[in-house]
Amino acid sequence: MIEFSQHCPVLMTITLIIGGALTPIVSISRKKFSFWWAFFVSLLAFFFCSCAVWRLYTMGPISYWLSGWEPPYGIEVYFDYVSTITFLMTALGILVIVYSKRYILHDISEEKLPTYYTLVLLILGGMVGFSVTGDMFNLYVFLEILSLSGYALIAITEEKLNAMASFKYLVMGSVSSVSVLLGVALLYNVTGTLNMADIALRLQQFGPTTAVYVALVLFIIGFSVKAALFPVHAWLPDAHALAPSPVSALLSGLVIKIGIVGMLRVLYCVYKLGGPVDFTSVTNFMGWLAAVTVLVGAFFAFFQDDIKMIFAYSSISNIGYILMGISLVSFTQPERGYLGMMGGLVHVFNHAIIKSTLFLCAGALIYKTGFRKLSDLRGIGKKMPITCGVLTIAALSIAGIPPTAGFICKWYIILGTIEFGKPIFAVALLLGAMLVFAYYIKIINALFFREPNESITEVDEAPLSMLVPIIILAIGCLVMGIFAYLPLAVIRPAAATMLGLPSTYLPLGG
Amino acid sequence: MKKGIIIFAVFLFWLLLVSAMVSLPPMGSPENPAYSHIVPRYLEEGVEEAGAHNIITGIILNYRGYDTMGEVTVILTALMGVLAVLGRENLLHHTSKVDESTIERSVIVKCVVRLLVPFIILFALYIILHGAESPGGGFQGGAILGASVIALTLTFGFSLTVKKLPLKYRTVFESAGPLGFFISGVIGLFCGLNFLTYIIPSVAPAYQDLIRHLLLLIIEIGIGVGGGTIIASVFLAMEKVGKE
Amino acid sequence: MEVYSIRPLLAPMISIVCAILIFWRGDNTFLRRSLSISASIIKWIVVFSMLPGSLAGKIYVTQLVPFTPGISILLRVDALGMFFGMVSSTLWVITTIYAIGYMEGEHARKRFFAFFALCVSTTVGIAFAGNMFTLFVFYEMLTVCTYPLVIHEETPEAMKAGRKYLVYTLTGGSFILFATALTFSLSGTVSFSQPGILSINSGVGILAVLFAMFMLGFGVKSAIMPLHGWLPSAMVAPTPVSSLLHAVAVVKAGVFGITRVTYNIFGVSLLKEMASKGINVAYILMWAAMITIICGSLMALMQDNLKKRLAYSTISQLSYIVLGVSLLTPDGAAGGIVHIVNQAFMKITMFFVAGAIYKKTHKKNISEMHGIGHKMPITMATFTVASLGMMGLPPTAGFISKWYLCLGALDAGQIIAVVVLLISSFLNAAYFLPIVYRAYFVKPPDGDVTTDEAHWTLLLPCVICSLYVIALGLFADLPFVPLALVREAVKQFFVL
Amino acid sequence: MNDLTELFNKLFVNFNYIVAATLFVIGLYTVIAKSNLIKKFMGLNIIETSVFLFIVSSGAIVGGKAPIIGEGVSSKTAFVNPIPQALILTGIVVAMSTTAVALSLMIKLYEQCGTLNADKLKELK
Repeated sequence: MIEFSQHCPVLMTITLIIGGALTPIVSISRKKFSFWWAFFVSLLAFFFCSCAVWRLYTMGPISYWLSGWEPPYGIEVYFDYVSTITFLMTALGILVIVYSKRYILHDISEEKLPTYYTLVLLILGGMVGFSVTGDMFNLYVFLEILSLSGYALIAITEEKLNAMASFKYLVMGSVSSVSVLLGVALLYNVTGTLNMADIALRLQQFGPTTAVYVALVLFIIGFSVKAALFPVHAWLPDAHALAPSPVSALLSGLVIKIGIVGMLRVLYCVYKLGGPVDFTSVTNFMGWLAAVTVLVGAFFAFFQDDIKMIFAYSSISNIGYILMGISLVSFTQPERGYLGMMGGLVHVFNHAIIKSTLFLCAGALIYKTGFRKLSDLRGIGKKMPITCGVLTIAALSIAGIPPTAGFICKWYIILGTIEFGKPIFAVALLLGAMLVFAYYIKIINALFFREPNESITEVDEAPLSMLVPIIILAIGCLVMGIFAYLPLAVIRPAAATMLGLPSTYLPLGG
Repeated sequence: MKKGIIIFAVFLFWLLLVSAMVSLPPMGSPENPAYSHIVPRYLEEGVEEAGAHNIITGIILNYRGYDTMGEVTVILTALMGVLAVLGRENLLHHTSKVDESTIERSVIVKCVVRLLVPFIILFALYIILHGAESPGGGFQGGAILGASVIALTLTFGFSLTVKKLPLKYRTVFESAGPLGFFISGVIGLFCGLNFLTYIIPSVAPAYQDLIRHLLLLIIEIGIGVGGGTIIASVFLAMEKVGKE
Repeated sequence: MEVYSIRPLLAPMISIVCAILIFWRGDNTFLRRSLSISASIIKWIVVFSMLPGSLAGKIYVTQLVPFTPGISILLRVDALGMFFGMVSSTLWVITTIYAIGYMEGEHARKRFFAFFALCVSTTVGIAFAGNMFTLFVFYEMLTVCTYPLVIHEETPEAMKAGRKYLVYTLTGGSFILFATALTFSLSGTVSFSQPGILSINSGVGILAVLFAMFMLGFGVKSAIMPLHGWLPSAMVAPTPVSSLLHAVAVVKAGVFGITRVTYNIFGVSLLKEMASKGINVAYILMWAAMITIICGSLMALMQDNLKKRLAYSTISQLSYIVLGVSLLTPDGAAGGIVHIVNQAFMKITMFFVAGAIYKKTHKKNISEMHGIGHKMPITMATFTVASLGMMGLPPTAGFISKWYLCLGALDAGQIIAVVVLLISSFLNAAYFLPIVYRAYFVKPPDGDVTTDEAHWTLLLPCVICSLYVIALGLFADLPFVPLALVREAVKQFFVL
Repeated sequence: MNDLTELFNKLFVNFNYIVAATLFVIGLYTVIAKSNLIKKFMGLNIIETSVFLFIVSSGAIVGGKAPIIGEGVSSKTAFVNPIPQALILTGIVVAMSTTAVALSLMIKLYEQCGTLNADKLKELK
């Protein structure tokens, strides 16, 4: 078992990638078989991921040398506490694939089914590979896999606006990928290595030069675009709102988190607190941008009528929370940033669960009624009580109402801002949360408390294959909130190791 | 006005980049950290360790084989992206601009292409197979392979290619790149070694070199065939126009 | 003395389970009714089973899930919590009977009863919360669970009131959240303890800010002016909601929070110490309360809608409690806290009456209620008892609270508070007595004086409550009455 | 004066890098300022190429040969750095893949909307 679990981080990546590559082949004769294949592959990946996580928490991080070459000569896969996000990715992947079984035929023809499932598996594989790699260039390669599949998945439907949204995303996303690549190249030029741990060591040795600072700026710009931070968020609303709903769930739940994971890797694994480069001025600036992002996202969401557009803007707002949390760090006293880091990291998990619930619910509504505007969907709560009830739970959760999952991040980030001496961020956060709640209450009102739309007749509850994933996710929203110590216990070592503290570090309130 | 702002912003960015570039170690010097850290081992032991005289091929397939697996996956993703956006060609519903063109294609072109394509394919195979010894490798060979299909299509028309390269086979060949890596990599895994290990001491120690060559060959062929087919498929998907 | 027991958890869980069952099978009228009534009675029994222990100074504790080191979801029934829990669970039984009668023929009854049960559950959760964090969790849940009840009518007016309600209370909630986090950051714990968890070492300035934030937060639900705006508009809700939630559960949750913060987070000695250093936050709170008492009464005078008048009266009466708490003397605190139960019973009677009148005659405005006393004599008699109580005349319950408040004010040397209380009594008389006068001594316009009482489910709760108002006044000193529990609570606060 | 000479020295020594930076911003300008989607995309390709230029330049060694090692291995500095070459091979493939997806998107956009001008497309929306 120990021998086997050692291989798991890389096994889950290749399972998803090879599974994706095989999907068109296994479904040559029967297109619909691609669903079962994708389902099987994602289950397998989930199994491998669980093994890896189990090993992580019993025996510590896994360092895996591809082809047996020791780093820095070969590529290292490094499964550490931040990589636990892969658990979420594979689990959510299963749910999204199950959900797609019925839903996706609503948006695409049967002809394209294998293509769709291939892309879903590849985007999952890209994200998993991205999150577990310990090599800077490998990071870029997986970044491209997931970005390309993301662009394609948005444009897979025949809708008119999708190609435009996808193109916008493609241009911004490619520029950001290239700026990440330039950052990698600069670091390589300065240090002569591509392995993250080795770069960190050699940066210490050579000391900071201008190029190292510029590389940091390039990384931040690149990953900010991927995460949709305020001035570079323009691609997100269209892309996330127009994509087919399961894809929106993946994009909003997981893909934007890739930007966060990338920043964590670069800032806290490569540059490192207490390292040669004092990057707190950058993170401070990022904190301010994050505060603006929270408000901007919440503000624009207020004026939307399209239900998925609202969710997309609220994703921007929530990315602001996460970035605010992870940017509250002090260079010389790492323990002061701990609580904020906890808040940010825990919201990476919680927002993924909550937002995918919301998008999948929206998908169920669209699937059944064909409407996506709030004004058309009014009064649907009486006809689809389970879907709308789940949507309500998720909406309360994202507004941070206790005891749901969204509250934990609020609590920790507020504690973090107080600890850090920047309560102004907490004000932005609370104001943002109020605005968020204001438009989610608009949705709840429309669904439950308004006169039903007469043109919606004979609508019943969504099919089982769509209900099961969203109910599981809704239970997740509640469990992650009520039994918050479970996710927190998982995330605690991640936050501590990011800040260079021992993984068992536990301050009061941590 | 708007242009002015953009130019100004871009200029600031240029200054930022140039300041970084100026601070880098001087270009072309063997004392650079980029040259002195891990490269010596590659240059000195690479032939022995990685089993290729072409060190670049050694790095691509062996030292950084995982990257290359990602890379072939990127190509596959690109194909899937194109198919997601445009859809597969289908002779029942599609034709191409080449076929619809009213201009008769010249006999000379037809003859030359007919004559040359076999040699082009042969050359592509040479490049694929000889990647370990000389410049070349799977990607380059695959690109040439794809180009030969494109040349054929442009002269003899869409339907010929689609008939000669039926969808059933292309679907299999398109995934050849990742599959080649998988087949070669997973053998090491079953023998208790890390993924993508080509040297397996526990099995037939005398033939290590041969086994490694064989495995690398599988990968090279996979990349080449996969790349070529993907290029052809992308071209066909883009070239098609709907029938009225 | 702390005793581990499952009962503090059981009490809120009963109503949550009841709510879930109603959501599931609530379309059946019989099932819904029997579920509501049986759940409320079982809950009442569970809560009251803890009363003897509580009076003997026992503290029942249930540790639920841990949240983080130093914080867990903790239920802890001390005397004050027991007191509030008792009030809300008792009134739930009575209101359930009333609501069954009142909601006959209304729409969406399933939703109504389910959320009603959830609200009560969260109120008991607030009462039994063992630390500020748990209190906040239940406080926010209460806000959300009340919303569907406020907008029950689904008219534009109701929706507007609901929005207003959410904006006010959620803003308040944000303040509380921030203040809780700050408390945790300053002291490393948020558990309620005697006497308080903060220390003067944190700095007087930051403590003052913290206190102000808590007051702004809880002040919204306890409707201290100028944070009271939501309460009158929330009166569009059906009467059972107005009576139980907007006279008892929701508003008292705010007041309860203020009490907790004053005595269990800050503590009497710390507040006095702060006062000696120049920042007397309790004094400011007292002035805010006194202004609210007078202004609320004056505004109540101007209302013609009966429920609106009752709402402003509630605003004024709530500040009695805040006033008592802010005096920082044992008698003042006792008077304030005991007014939680006294005001609850008096005000709920009045709301029940208002609802019964509306249900019977569809009259909402006082100017239309000529001679209503002839038509509904018993109903109006209970109303009269309650108004006398509001004025603080013996032998009603209102007298007890006023007596203790005045004693406390004199102890604290605040003559002005006594004056305010007296003025308020007159104002109370000025806005309640005309209703009584109009009901009994003005002939109805159609001259019809045949007795036509409301349904017994509406009448019975009025009668019980009004009898209880008198009983509380007459037998204030018996061992098993609220006052004894309040004495126990005060003993804990002031470490007597 | 001395500083300036040094700066110029550095500028000339790292001439390739400077060119790469310049190409990068030219591409960036094209991406931002041009409204034709094809031009935008060409800008993107310029950016990518500039980065490849930078990477491959950073592996250059004065007088170095291609790293294909024959029988007689000469001195260590006889070969250029092979890693950047391996990296840009990957980079080029990635750029090609992006190009393929982008072109197919443009084909579809043109089929649907009849224009590739970003401003006109915005109006169509």
